[in-house]
Amino acid sequence: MGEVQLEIPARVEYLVLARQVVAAAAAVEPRFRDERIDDLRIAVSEATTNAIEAHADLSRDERILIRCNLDDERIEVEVLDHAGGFDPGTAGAAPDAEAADRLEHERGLGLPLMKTLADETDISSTEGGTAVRLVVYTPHAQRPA
Amino acid sequence: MGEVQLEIPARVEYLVLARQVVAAAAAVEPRFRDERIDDLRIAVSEATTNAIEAHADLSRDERILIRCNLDDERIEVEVLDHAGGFDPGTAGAAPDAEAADRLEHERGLGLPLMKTLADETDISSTEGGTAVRLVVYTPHAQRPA
Amino acid sequence: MLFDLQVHPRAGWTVVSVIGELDLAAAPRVRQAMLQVVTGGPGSRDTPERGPRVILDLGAVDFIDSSGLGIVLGAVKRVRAAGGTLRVVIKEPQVRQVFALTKLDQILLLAASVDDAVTAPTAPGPVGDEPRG
Amino acid sequence: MLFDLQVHPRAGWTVVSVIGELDLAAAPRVRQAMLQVVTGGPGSRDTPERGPRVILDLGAVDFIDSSGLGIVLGAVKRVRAAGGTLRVVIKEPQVRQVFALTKLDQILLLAASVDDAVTAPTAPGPVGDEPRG
Ligand SMILES: Nc1ncnc2c1ncn2[C@@H]1O[C@H](COP(=O)(O)OP(=O)(O)O)[C@@H](O)[C@H]1O
Ligand SMILES: Nc1ncnc2c1ncn2[C@@H]1O[C@H](COP(=O)(O)OP(=O)(O)O)[C@@H](O)[C@H]1O
Repeated sequence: MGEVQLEIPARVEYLVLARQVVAAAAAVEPRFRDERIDDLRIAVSEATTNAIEAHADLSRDERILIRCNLDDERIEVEVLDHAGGFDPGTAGAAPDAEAADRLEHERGLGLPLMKTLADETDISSTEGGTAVRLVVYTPHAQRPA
Repeated sequence: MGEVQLEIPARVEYLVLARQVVAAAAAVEPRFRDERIDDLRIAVSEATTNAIEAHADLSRDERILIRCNLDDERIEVEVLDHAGGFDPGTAGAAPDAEAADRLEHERGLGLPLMKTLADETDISSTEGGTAVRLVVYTPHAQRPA
Repeated sequence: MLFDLQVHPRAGWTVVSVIGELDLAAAPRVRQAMLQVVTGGPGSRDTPERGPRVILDLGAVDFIDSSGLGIVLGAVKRVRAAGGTLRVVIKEPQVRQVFALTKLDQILLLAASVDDAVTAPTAPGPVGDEPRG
Repeated sequence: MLFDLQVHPRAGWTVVSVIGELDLAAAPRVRQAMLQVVTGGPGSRDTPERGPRVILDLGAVDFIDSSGLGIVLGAVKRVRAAGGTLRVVIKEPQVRQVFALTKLDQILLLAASVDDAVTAPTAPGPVGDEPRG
Protein backbone atom coordinates (compact mmCIF):
# COMPACT_ATOMS: atom_id res chain seq x y z
CA MET A 1 0.00 0.00 0.00
CA GLY A 2 2.30 2.75 1.07
CA GLU A 3 5.51 3.68 2.67
CA VAL A 4 5.94 6.26 5.38
CA GLN A 5 9.32 7.58 6.42
CA LEU A 6 10.15 9.60 9.48
CA GLU A 7 13.50 11.14 10.24
CA ILE A 8 14.11 12.48 13.75
CA PRO A 9 17.02 13.85 15.76
CA ALA A 10 18.59 11.20 18.00
CA ARG A 11 17.02 12.72 21.12
CA VAL A 12 14.61 11.33 23.69
CA GLU A 13 12.02 14.07 23.12
CA TYR A 14 11.28 12.53 19.73
CA LEU A 15 10.49 9.02 20.99
CA VAL A 16 6.82 9.89 21.38
CA LEU A 17 6.77 11.04 17.76
CA ALA A 18 8.24 7.77 16.51
CA ARG A 19 5.55 5.83 18.35
CA GLN A 20 2.76 8.08 17.12
CA VAL A 21 3.82 7.88 13.49
CA VAL A 22 4.06 4.11 13.50
CA ALA A 23 0.71 3.74 15.26
CA ALA A 24 -0.96 6.19 12.87
CA ALA A 25 0.61 4.53 9.83
CA ALA A 26 -0.64 1.13 11.01
CA ALA A 27 -4.10 2.56 11.66
CA VAL A 28 -4.37 3.44 7.95
CA GLU A 29 -4.93 -0.28 7.42
CA PRO A 30 -8.21 -1.06 9.21
CA ARG A 31 -7.34 -4.72 9.62
CA PHE A 32 -4.78 -4.08 12.34
CA ARG A 33 -6.31 -4.56 15.74
CA ASP A 34 -5.45 -2.12 18.50
CA GLU A 35 -3.55 -4.74 20.52
CA ARG A 36 -1.21 -5.42 17.62
CA ILE A 37 -0.67 -1.71 17.10
CA ASP A 38 0.19 -1.51 20.82
CA ASP A 39 2.70 -4.34 20.40
CA LEU A 40 4.27 -2.51 17.48
CA ARG A 41 4.40 0.79 19.39
CA ILE A 42 6.37 -0.85 22.18
CA ALA A 43 8.72 -2.70 19.83
CA VAL A 44 9.42 0.49 17.88
CA SER A 45 9.90 2.41 21.10
CA GLU A 46 12.52 -0.14 22.21
CA ALA A 47 14.39 -0.04 18.90
CA THR A 48 14.32 3.76 18.76
CA THR A 49 15.36 4.06 22.41
CA ASN A 50 18.38 1.87 21.70
CA ALA A 51 19.26 3.93 18.65
CA ILE A 52 19.03 7.16 20.65
CA GLU A 53 21.13 5.72 23.48
CA ALA A 54 23.74 4.47 21.03
CA HIS A 55 24.04 7.94 19.54
CA ALA A 56 24.25 9.50 22.99
CA ASP A 57 27.16 7.24 23.85
CA LEU A 58 28.96 8.69 20.85
CA SER A 59 27.81 12.19 21.66
CA ARG A 60 27.26 12.64 17.95
CA ASP A 61 24.15 14.52 17.01
CA GLU A 62 22.94 12.35 14.22
CA ARG A 63 19.57 11.33 12.92
CA ILE A 64 17.43 8.25 13.06
CA LEU A 65 15.33 7.02 10.17
CA ILE A 66 12.11 5.10 10.72
CA ARG A 67 10.54 3.48 7.70
CA CYS A 68 7.09 1.89 7.72
CA ASN A 69 5.94 -0.38 4.95
CA LEU A 70 2.31 -1.33 5.05
CA ASP A 71 0.23 -3.75 3.06
CA ASP A 72 -2.99 -5.52 3.94
CA GLU A 73 -1.12 -8.49 5.40
CA ARG A 74 1.49 -6.87 7.58
CA ILE A 75 3.36 -3.81 8.65
CA GLU A 76 7.12 -3.74 8.50
CA VAL A 77 9.05 -1.08 10.37
CA GLU A 78 12.76 -0.45 10.02
CA VAL A 79 14.69 1.64 12.53
CA LEU A 80 18.05 2.78 11.19
CA ASP A 81 20.80 4.52 13.10
CA HIS A 82 24.37 5.61 12.39
CA ALA A 83 25.86 4.82 15.77
CA GLY A 84 28.63 2.35 16.51
CA GLY A 85 26.70 -0.89 16.23
CA PHE A 86 26.81 -3.94 18.52
CA ASP A 87 26.73 -7.71 18.42
CA PRO A 88 23.07 -8.75 18.41
CA GLY A 89 24.12 -12.33 19.09
CA THR A 90 25.47 -11.64 22.55
CA ALA A 91 23.36 -8.64 23.60
CA GLY A 92 19.86 -9.27 24.85
CA ALA A 93 20.21 -13.02 25.25
CA ALA A 94 16.74 -13.01 26.73
CA PRO A 95 16.90 -12.94 30.51
CA ASP A 96 14.04 -15.41 30.72
CA ALA A 97 14.79 -15.11 34.35
CA GLU A 98 13.13 -16.80 37.21
CA ALA A 99 11.13 -14.33 39.20
CA ALA A 100 13.82 -14.34 41.85
CA ASP A 101 16.49 -13.22 39.36
CA ARG A 102 14.28 -10.57 37.91
CA LEU A 103 15.48 -7.82 40.16
CA GLU A 104 19.03 -8.18 38.91
CA HIS A 105 18.05 -7.14 35.37
CA GLU A 106 17.33 -3.45 35.58
CA ARG A 107 18.60 -3.05 32.02
CA GLY A 108 18.61 -5.41 29.07
CA LEU A 109 14.84 -5.76 28.93
CA GLY A 110 14.53 -3.92 25.61
CA LEU A 111 15.66 -6.48 23.05
CA PRO A 112 13.78 -9.41 24.66
CA LEU A 113 10.57 -7.37 24.85
CA MET A 114 10.96 -6.27 21.23
CA LYS A 115 11.45 -9.86 20.10
CA THR A 116 8.46 -11.05 22.11
CA LEU A 117 6.10 -8.41 20.75
CA ALA A 118 7.00 -8.34 17.06
CA ASP A 119 6.17 -11.36 14.88
CA GLU A 120 9.57 -11.05 13.23
CA THR A 121 12.72 -9.23 14.34
CA ASP A 122 15.93 -8.93 12.32
CA ILE A 123 18.89 -6.95 13.52
CA SER A 124 21.84 -6.22 11.30
CA SER A 125 24.57 -4.15 12.82
CA THR A 126 27.95 -2.91 11.63
CA GLU A 127 30.34 -0.27 12.91
CA GLY A 128 28.53 2.18 10.67
CA GLY A 129 25.17 1.67 12.31
CA THR A 130 22.29 -0.65 13.05
CA ALA A 131 19.13 -1.64 11.20
CA VAL A 132 16.32 -3.21 13.19
CA ARG A 133 13.49 -4.68 11.14
CA LEU A 134 10.22 -5.42 12.92
CA VAL A 135 7.23 -7.13 11.33
CA VAL A 136 3.70 -7.45 12.69
CA TYR A 137 1.05 -9.40 10.78
CA THR A 138 -2.67 -8.68 10.51
CA PRO A 139 -4.80 -11.28 12.28
CA HIS A 140 -5.75 -13.17 9.13
CA ALA A 141 -2.53 -12.96 7.17
CA GLN A 142 -0.83 -16.19 6.19
CA ARG A 143 2.46 -16.07 8.01
CA PRO A 144 5.54 -17.62 6.47
CA ALA A 145 6.18 -20.92 8.23
CA MET B 1 16.90 22.59 17.85
CA GLY B 2 15.95 19.78 15.56
CA GLU B 3 14.58 18.82 12.24
CA VAL B 4 11.87 16.26 11.66
CA GLN B 5 11.07 14.91 8.22
CA LEU B 6 8.05 12.92 7.18
CA GLU B 7 7.53 11.35 3.80
CA ILE B 8 4.05 10.05 2.95
CA PRO B 9 2.27 8.65 -0.08
CA ALA B 10 0.17 11.31 -1.84
CA ARG B 11 -3.07 9.84 -0.49
CA VAL B 12 -5.81 11.29 1.69
CA GLU B 13 -5.46 8.58 4.35
CA TYR B 14 -2.12 10.09 5.31
CA LEU B 15 -3.40 13.62 5.98
CA VAL B 16 -4.07 12.80 9.61
CA LEU B 17 -0.47 11.61 9.96
CA ALA B 18 0.92 14.85 8.53
CA ARG B 19 -1.09 16.85 11.06
CA GLN B 20 -0.09 14.62 13.96
CA VAL B 21 3.60 14.77 13.18
CA VAL B 22 3.66 18.52 12.89
CA ALA B 23 1.65 18.94 16.10
CA ALA B 24 3.89 16.50 17.96
CA ALA B 25 7.05 18.11 16.60
CA ALA B 26 5.82 21.54 17.72
CA ALA B 27 4.90 20.15 21.14
CA VAL B 28 8.56 19.23 21.71
CA GLU B 29 9.10 22.96 22.26
CA PRO B 30 7.08 23.79 25.39
CA ARG B 31 6.79 27.44 24.43
CA PHE B 32 4.25 26.81 21.69
CA ARG B 33 0.75 27.36 22.97
CA ASP B 34 -1.97 24.92 21.92
CA GLU B 35 -3.81 27.54 19.85
CA ARG B 36 -0.75 28.16 17.73
CA ILE B 37 -0.21 24.45 17.25
CA ASP B 38 -3.86 24.27 16.12
CA ASP B 39 -3.22 27.07 13.63
CA LEU B 40 -0.22 25.20 12.30
CA ARG B 41 -2.15 21.92 12.07
CA ILE B 42 -4.77 23.56 9.87
CA ALA B 43 -2.23 25.35 7.68
CA VAL B 44 -0.26 22.13 7.18
CA SER B 45 -3.47 20.23 6.48
CA GLU B 46 -4.33 22.76 3.75
CA ALA B 47 -0.91 22.60 2.14
CA THR B 48 -0.81 18.81 2.26
CA THR B 49 -4.38 18.54 0.95
CA ASN B 50 -3.43 20.68 -2.05
CA ALA B 51 -0.34 18.58 -2.67
CA ILE B 52 -2.39 15.36 -2.55
CA GLU B 53 -5.04 16.82 -4.87
CA ALA B 54 -2.39 18.01 -7.31
CA HIS B 55 -0.91 14.52 -7.44
CA ALA B 56 -4.37 12.97 -7.89
CA ASP B 57 -4.98 15.22 -10.89
CA LEU B 58 -1.87 13.75 -12.45
CA SER B 59 -2.80 10.25 -11.35
CA ARG B 60 0.84 9.79 -10.50
CA ASP B 61 1.54 7.93 -7.29
CA GLU B 62 4.27 10.07 -5.90
CA ARG B 63 5.31 11.11 -2.44
CA ILE B 64 5.05 14.23 -0.36
CA LEU B 65 7.77 15.44 1.94
CA ILE B 66 7.01 17.40 5.09
CA ARG B 67 9.93 18.99 6.87
CA CYS B 68 9.68 20.65 10.28
CA ASN B 69 12.37 22.89 11.60
CA LEU B 70 12.03 23.89 15.19
CA ASP B 71 13.88 26.31 17.38
CA ASP B 72 12.79 28.12 20.51
CA GLU B 73 11.51 31.09 18.50
CA ARG B 74 9.52 29.46 15.75
CA ILE B 75 8.54 26.39 13.85
CA GLU B 76 8.96 26.28 10.12
CA VAL B 77 7.21 23.61 8.09
CA GLU B 78 7.84 22.92 4.43
CA VAL B 79 5.45 20.84 2.34
CA LEU B 80 7.04 19.66 -0.90
CA ASP B 81 5.31 17.90 -3.77
CA HIS B 82 6.27 16.77 -7.26
CA ALA B 83 3.02 17.55 -9.00
CA GLY B 84 2.51 20.01 -11.86
CA GLY B 85 2.69 23.28 -9.95
CA PHE B 86 0.45 26.35 -10.27
CA ASP B 87 0.59 30.11 -10.23
CA PRO B 88 0.34 31.19 -6.60
CA GLY B 89 -0.21 34.78 -7.75
CA THR B 90 -3.56 34.11 -9.34
CA ALA B 91 -4.83 31.15 -7.29
CA GLY B 92 -6.31 31.85 -3.90
CA ALA B 93 -6.64 35.59 -4.34
CA ALA B 94 -8.37 35.62 -0.99
CA PRO B 95 -12.12 35.63 -1.46
CA ASP B 96 -12.56 38.16 1.33
CA ALA B 97 -16.12 37.78 0.32
CA GLU B 98 -19.08 39.51 1.75
CA ALA B 99 -21.25 37.09 3.63
CA ALA B 100 -23.70 37.08 0.76
CA ASP B 101 -21.01 35.93 -1.71
CA ARG B 102 -19.74 33.29 0.65
CA LEU B 103 -21.94 30.56 -0.68
CA GLU B 104 -20.42 30.84 -4.12
CA HIS B 105 -16.98 29.79 -2.87
CA GLU B 106 -17.28 26.12 -2.11
CA ARG B 107 -13.65 25.69 -3.09
CA GLY B 108 -10.68 28.03 -2.91
CA LEU B 109 -10.82 28.44 0.87
CA GLY B 110 -7.55 26.57 1.45
CA LEU B 111 -4.88 29.08 0.48
CA PRO B 112 -6.60 32.05 2.19
CA LEU B 113 -7.05 30.05 5.40
CA MET B 114 -3.42 28.91 5.31
CA LYS B 115 -2.20 32.49 4.86
CA THR B 116 -4.42 33.73 7.69
CA LEU B 117 -3.28 31.09 10.18
CA ALA B 118 0.48 30.98 9.55
CA ASP B 119 2.62 33.98 10.50
CA GLU B 120 4.52 33.61 7.23
CA THR B 121 3.63 31.77 4.04
CA ASP B 122 5.87 31.40 0.99
CA ILE B 123 4.88 29.39 -2.02
CA SER B 124 7.30 28.60 -4.79
CA SER B 125 5.97 26.51 -7.61
CA THR B 126 7.40 25.22 -10.87
CA GLU B 127 6.26 22.59 -13.34
CA GLY B 128 8.32 20.13 -11.33
CA GLY B 129 6.44 20.70 -8.09
CA THR B 130 5.53 23.06 -5.31
CA ALA B 131 7.15 24.05 -2.03
CA VAL B 132 4.97 25.69 0.60
CA ARG B 133 6.82 27.18 3.57
CA LEU B 134 4.82 27.97 6.69
CA VAL B 135 6.21 29.70 9.77
CA VAL B 136 4.58 30.08 13.17
CA TYR B 137 6.32 32.05 15.94
CA THR B 138 6.30 31.38 19.66
CA PRO B 139 4.41 34.03 21.62
CA HIS B 140 7.51 35.89 22.76
CA ALA B 141 9.69 35.61 19.70
CA GLN B 142 10.84 38.80 18.03
CA ARG B 143 9.26 38.65 14.62
CA PRO B 144 11.03 40.15 11.63
CA ALA B 145 9.35 43.43 10.78
CA MET C 1 -10.50 4.74 12.49
CA LEU C 2 -11.00 8.19 13.89
CA PHE C 3 -14.04 8.98 11.79
CA ASP C 4 -17.68 7.99 11.99
CA LEU C 5 -21.06 9.22 10.76
CA GLN C 6 -24.60 8.64 12.02
CA VAL C 7 -27.99 9.77 10.71
CA HIS C 8 -31.04 9.84 12.96
CA PRO C 9 -34.39 11.66 13.25
CA ARG C 10 -35.05 14.15 16.04
CA ALA C 11 -38.18 16.23 16.58
CA GLY C 12 -38.93 16.72 12.90
CA TRP C 13 -35.28 17.21 11.94
CA THR C 14 -32.80 14.84 10.35
CA VAL C 15 -29.58 14.92 12.37
CA VAL C 16 -26.34 14.01 10.59
CA SER C 17 -23.71 13.51 13.31
CA VAL C 18 -20.07 13.51 12.30
CA ILE C 19 -17.42 12.19 14.68
CA GLY C 20 -13.69 12.78 14.26
CA GLU C 21 -11.65 14.86 11.85
CA LEU C 22 -13.42 16.41 8.89
CA ASP C 23 -10.78 16.65 6.18
CA LEU C 24 -10.44 15.57 2.55
CA ALA C 25 -10.34 11.91 3.62
CA ALA C 26 -13.68 12.17 5.43
CA ALA C 27 -15.33 14.54 2.95
CA PRO C 28 -16.83 11.99 0.50
CA ARG C 29 -18.78 10.14 3.18
CA VAL C 30 -20.25 13.30 4.65
CA ARG C 31 -21.10 14.69 1.20
CA GLN C 32 -22.83 11.43 0.32
CA ALA C 33 -24.85 11.38 3.54
CA MET C 34 -25.97 15.00 3.11
CA LEU C 35 -26.98 14.30 -0.48
CA GLN C 36 -29.12 11.35 0.59
CA VAL C 37 -30.80 13.35 3.31
CA VAL C 38 -31.61 16.22 0.96
CA THR C 39 -32.80 14.13 -1.98
CA GLY C 40 -34.99 12.03 0.29
CA GLY C 41 -33.09 8.79 0.10
CA PRO C 42 -32.84 6.52 3.13
CA GLY C 43 -32.20 8.65 6.16
CA SER C 44 -34.45 11.49 4.99
CA ARG C 45 -37.50 12.16 7.20
CA ASP C 46 -38.92 15.20 5.55
CA THR C 47 -42.37 16.09 4.49
CA PRO C 48 -42.17 17.31 0.89
CA GLU C 49 -44.21 20.46 1.48
CA ARG C 50 -41.68 22.21 3.72
CA GLY C 51 -38.38 20.89 2.37
CA PRO C 52 -35.66 19.09 4.31
CA ARG C 53 -34.91 20.22 7.86
CA VAL C 54 -31.37 19.12 8.56
CA ILE C 55 -28.99 19.47 11.50
CA LEU C 56 -25.36 18.87 10.62
CA ASP C 57 -23.97 17.93 14.01
CA LEU C 58 -20.23 18.67 14.17
CA GLY C 59 -20.24 18.64 17.98
CA ALA C 60 -17.85 15.67 17.99
CA VAL C 61 -15.63 17.06 15.22
CA ASP C 62 -12.32 18.12 16.70
CA PHE C 63 -10.68 19.18 13.46
CA ILE C 64 -11.97 20.81 10.30
CA ASP C 65 -10.15 22.38 7.39
CA SER C 66 -11.24 23.91 4.09
CA SER C 67 -12.22 20.51 2.68
CA GLY C 68 -14.68 20.14 5.56
CA LEU C 69 -15.93 23.69 5.12
CA GLY C 70 -16.54 22.95 1.44
CA ILE C 71 -18.85 20.13 2.53
CA VAL C 72 -20.77 22.44 4.81
CA LEU C 73 -21.12 25.06 2.07
CA GLY C 74 -22.30 22.47 -0.43
CA ALA C 75 -24.84 21.19 2.09
CA VAL C 76 -26.23 24.67 2.78
CA LYS C 77 -26.65 25.28 -0.92
CA ARG C 78 -28.36 21.99 -1.57
CA VAL C 79 -30.71 22.24 1.39
CA ARG C 80 -31.70 25.78 0.48
CA ALA C 81 -32.21 24.84 -3.17
CA ALA C 82 -34.65 22.19 -1.94
CA GLY C 83 -36.50 24.83 0.07
CA GLY C 84 -35.24 23.47 3.38
CA THR C 85 -33.33 24.58 6.46
CA LEU C 86 -29.83 23.60 7.65
CA ARG C 87 -28.48 24.21 11.14
CA VAL C 88 -24.96 23.35 12.23
CA VAL C 89 -23.80 22.25 15.68
CA ILE C 90 -20.26 23.20 16.71
CA LYS C 91 -18.42 22.71 20.02
CA GLU C 92 -14.64 22.70 19.60
CA PRO C 93 -12.80 26.06 19.65
CA GLN C 94 -10.66 25.04 16.66
CA VAL C 95 -13.79 24.39 14.60
CA ARG C 96 -15.45 27.60 15.76
CA GLN C 97 -12.35 29.59 14.81
CA VAL C 98 -12.32 28.22 11.27
CA PHE C 99 -16.01 29.07 10.79
CA ALA C 100 -15.32 32.60 12.04
CA LEU C 101 -12.19 33.17 9.92
CA THR C 102 -14.05 32.16 6.77
CA LYS C 103 -17.19 34.11 7.77
CA LEU C 104 -19.34 31.02 7.56
CA ASP C 105 -20.64 31.94 10.99
CA GLN C 106 -22.43 34.86 9.32
CA ILE C 107 -24.49 32.83 6.90
CA LEU C 108 -25.38 29.87 9.07
CA LEU C 109 -27.20 29.24 12.28
CA LEU C 110 -24.49 27.75 14.51
CA ALA C 111 -25.75 26.08 17.67
CA ALA C 112 -23.78 24.74 20.64
CA SER C 113 -25.77 21.48 20.85
CA VAL C 114 -28.36 19.48 18.93
CA ASP C 115 -30.91 20.54 21.58
CA ASP C 116 -30.16 24.19 20.91
CA ALA C 117 -30.36 23.63 17.17
CA VAL C 118 -33.80 22.02 17.48
CA THR C 119 -35.22 24.74 19.70
CA ALA C 120 -33.58 27.79 18.10
CA PRO C 121 -36.13 30.34 16.88
CA THR C 122 -36.60 30.54 13.16
CA ALA C 123 -35.04 33.76 11.86
CA PRO C 124 -31.92 34.50 13.88
CA GLY C 125 -30.65 37.48 11.95
CA PRO C 126 -30.35 39.26 8.64
CA VAL C 127 -28.20 36.64 6.94
CA GLY C 128 -29.52 33.55 8.68
CA ASP C 129 -30.51 30.66 6.49
CA GLU C 130 -33.85 30.43 8.16
CA PRO C 131 -36.43 32.32 6.12
CA ARG C 132 -35.76 30.37 2.93
CA GLY C 133 -37.94 27.29 3.60
CA MET D 1 3.57 18.04 27.54
CA LEU D 2 2.10 14.61 27.94
CA PHE D 3 3.93 13.84 31.15
CA ASP D 4 3.47 14.88 34.75
CA LEU D 5 4.42 13.66 38.22
CA GLN D 6 2.92 14.28 41.65
CA VAL D 7 3.94 13.17 45.14
CA HIS D 8 1.46 13.15 48.02
CA PRO D 9 0.92 11.35 51.35
CA ARG D 10 -1.94 8.90 51.80
CA ALA D 11 -2.76 6.88 54.92
CA GLY D 12 0.86 6.34 55.95
CA TRP D 13 2.09 5.80 52.39
CA THR D 14 3.88 8.13 50.01
CA VAL D 15 2.11 8.04 46.65
CA VAL D 16 4.13 8.90 43.55
CA SER D 17 1.63 9.42 40.72
CA VAL D 18 2.91 9.37 37.17
CA ILE D 19 0.76 10.70 34.32
CA GLY D 20 1.47 10.07 30.65
CA GLU D 21 3.99 7.94 28.79
CA LEU D 22 6.78 6.38 30.80
CA ASP D 23 9.68 6.08 28.37
CA LEU D 24 13.34 7.11 28.29
CA ALA D 25 12.33 10.78 28.09
CA ALA D 26 10.26 10.56 31.29
CA ALA D 27 12.60 8.19 33.15
CA PRO D 28 14.95 10.73 34.79
CA ARG D 29 12.14 12.63 36.52
CA VAL D 30 10.55 9.49 37.91
CA ARG D 31 13.89 8.07 39.01
CA GLN D 32 14.68 11.35 40.79
CA ALA D 33 11.31 11.43 42.56
CA MET D 34 11.63 7.83 43.73
CA LEU D 35 15.12 8.49 45.00
CA GLN D 36 13.94 11.47 47.03
CA VAL D 37 11.08 9.52 48.53
CA VAL D 38 13.32 6.63 49.54
CA THR D 39 16.19 8.69 50.93
CA GLY D 40 13.79 10.82 52.93
CA GLY D 41 14.16 14.05 51.03
CA PRO D 42 11.18 16.33 50.54
CA GLY D 43 8.19 14.20 49.71
CA SER D 44 9.15 11.41 52.05
CA ARG D 45 6.73 10.77 54.91
CA ASP D 46 8.24 7.73 56.47
CA THR D 47 9.03 6.85 60.00
CA PRO D 48 12.60 5.56 60.07
CA GLU D 49 11.79 2.44 62.08
CA ARG D 50 9.72 0.73 59.40
CA GLY D 51 11.34 2.01 56.21
CA PRO D 52 9.64 3.81 53.35
CA ARG D 53 6.14 2.72 52.35
CA VAL D 54 5.71 3.80 48.75
CA ILE D 55 2.96 3.47 46.16
CA LEU D 56 4.11 4.03 42.61
CA ASP D 57 0.85 5.00 40.96
CA LEU D 58 0.97 4.23 37.23
CA GLY D 59 -2.83 4.32 36.93
CA ALA D 60 -2.63 7.27 34.53
CA VAL D 61 0.28 5.83 32.54
CA ASP D 62 -0.95 4.74 29.13
CA PHE D 63 2.39 3.61 27.76
CA ILE D 64 5.41 1.98 29.30
CA ASP D 65 8.44 0.35 27.72
CA SER D 66 11.63 -1.20 29.06
CA SER D 67 13.01 2.20 30.13
CA GLY D 68 9.97 2.61 32.35
CA LEU D 69 10.26 -0.93 33.66
CA GLY D 70 13.89 -0.22 34.55
CA ILE D 71 12.67 2.64 36.74
CA VAL D 72 10.21 0.37 38.49
CA LEU D 73 12.88 -2.29 39.08
CA GLY D 74 15.32 0.28 40.41
CA ALA D 75 12.64 1.62 42.75
CA VAL D 76 11.80 -1.84 44.10
CA LYS D 77 15.44 -2.51 44.82
CA ARG D 78 16.01 0.80 46.53
CA VAL D 79 12.87 0.60 48.67
CA ARG D 80 13.66 -2.95 49.75
CA ALA D 81 17.27 -2.06 50.51
CA ALA D 82 15.91 0.62 52.85
CA GLY D 83 13.71 -1.97 54.56
CA GLY D 84 10.53 -0.57 53.03
CA THR D 85 7.59 -1.66 50.90
CA LEU D 86 6.68 -0.72 47.33
CA ARG D 87 3.31 -1.27 45.72
CA VAL D 88 2.49 -0.42 42.12
CA VAL D 89 -0.86 0.71 40.70
CA ILE D 90 -1.63 -0.25 37.10
CA LYS D 91 -4.77 0.25 35.02
CA GLU D 92 -4.08 0.22 31.27
CA PRO D 93 -4.03 -3.16 29.48
CA GLN D 94 -0.88 -2.20 27.55
CA VAL D 95 0.96 -1.55 30.81
CA ARG D 96 -0.36 -4.72 32.42
CA GLN D 97 0.78 -6.74 29.42
CA VAL D 98 4.33 -5.42 29.65
CA PHE D 99 4.53 -6.24 33.36
CA ALA D 100 3.29 -9.77 32.61
CA LEU D 101 5.63 -10.38 29.67
CA THR D 102 8.64 -9.39 31.74
CA LYS D 103 7.37 -11.30 34.81
CA LEU D 104 7.47 -8.19 36.95
CA ASP D 105 3.91 -9.04 37.99
CA GLN D 106 5.40 -11.97 39.93
CA ILE D 107 7.70 -9.96 42.15
CA LEU D 108 5.51 -6.97 42.84
CA LEU D 109 2.17 -6.29 44.42
CA LEU D 110 0.19 -4.81 41.52
CA ALA D 111 -3.05 -3.08 42.52
CA ALA D 112 -5.85 -1.71 40.32
CA SER D 113 -6.15 1.55 42.26
CA VAL D 114 -4.41 3.55 44.99
CA ASP D 115 -7.26 2.55 47.32
CA ASP D 116 -6.58 -1.12 46.66
CA ALA D 117 -2.85 -0.60 47.12
CA VAL D 118 -3.40 1.04 50.52
CA THR D 119 -5.77 -1.63 51.78
CA ALA D 120 -4.10 -4.72 50.28
CA PRO D 121 -3.10 -7.28 52.92
CA THR D 122 0.56 -7.53 53.66
CA ALA D 123 1.92 -10.76 52.21
CA PRO D 124 0.15 -11.50 48.94
CA GLY D 125 2.10 -14.55 47.83
CA PRO D 126 5.38 -16.39 47.88
CA VAL D 127 7.32 -13.80 45.89
CA GLY D 128 5.51 -10.68 47.04
CA ASP D 129 7.63 -7.79 48.19
CA GLU D 130 5.70 -7.50 51.36
CA PRO D 131 7.50 -9.40 54.11
CA ARG D 132 10.71 -7.47 53.65
CA GLY D 133 9.87 -4.31 55.66
N1 LIG E 1 20.95 0.32 17.90
C1 LIG E 1 21.94 -0.07 18.74
N2 LIG E 1 23.21 0.41 18.57
C2 LIG E 1 24.20 0.01 19.41
N3 LIG E 1 24.01 -0.85 20.44
C3 LIG E 1 22.79 -1.35 20.66
C4 LIG E 1 21.69 -1.00 19.82
N4 LIG E 1 20.60 -1.68 20.27
C5 LIG E 1 20.99 -2.41 21.33
N5 LIG E 1 22.31 -2.22 21.58
C6 LIG E 1 23.11 -2.84 22.65
O1 LIG E 1 22.38 -3.93 23.19
C7 LIG E 1 22.22 -3.76 24.60
C8 LIG E 1 20.94 -4.37 25.10
O2 LIG E 1 19.84 -3.61 24.66
P1 LIG E 1 18.44 -3.70 25.40
O3 LIG E 1 18.04 -5.11 25.49
O4 LIG E 1 17.46 -2.81 24.68
O5 LIG E 1 18.68 -3.17 26.86
P2 LIG E 1 19.21 -1.78 27.39
O6 LIG E 1 18.98 -0.77 26.31
O7 LIG E 1 18.39 -1.53 28.61
O8 LIG E 1 20.66 -1.99 27.71
C9 LIG E 1 22.35 -2.27 24.83
O9 LIG E 1 22.78 -1.96 26.11
C10 LIG E 1 23.36 -1.87 23.77
O10 LIG E 1 24.68 -2.10 24.23
N1 LIG F 1 0.60 22.17 -4.34
C1 LIG F 1 -0.18 22.54 -5.39
N2 LIG F 1 0.05 22.06 -6.64
C2 LIG F 1 -0.71 22.43 -7.69
N3 LIG F 1 -1.74 23.30 -7.59
C3 LIG F 1 -2.03 23.84 -6.39
C4 LIG F 1 -1.27 23.50 -5.23
N4 LIG F 1 -1.77 24.19 -4.18
C5 LIG F 1 -2.80 24.90 -4.65
N5 LIG F 1 -2.96 24.71 -5.98
C6 LIG F 1 -3.98 25.33 -6.87
O1 LIG F 1 -4.56 26.42 -6.21
C7 LIG F 1 -5.97 26.28 -6.15
C8 LIG F 1 -6.55 26.91 -4.91
O2 LIG F 1 -6.20 26.14 -3.77
P1 LIG F 1 -7.04 26.27 -2.43
O3 LIG F 1 -7.17 27.71 -2.07
O4 LIG F 1 -6.43 25.39 -1.42
O5 LIG F 1 -8.51 25.76 -2.79
P2 LIG F 1 -9.00 24.36 -3.34
O6 LIG F 1 -7.95 23.36 -3.02
O7 LIG F 1 -10.27 24.15 -2.61
O8 LIG F 1 -9.21 24.56 -4.82
C9 LIG F 1 -6.20 24.79 -6.27
O9 LIG F 1 -7.46 24.49 -6.81
C10 LIG F 1 -5.08 24.37 -7.21
O10 LIG F 1 -5.45 24.58 -8.54
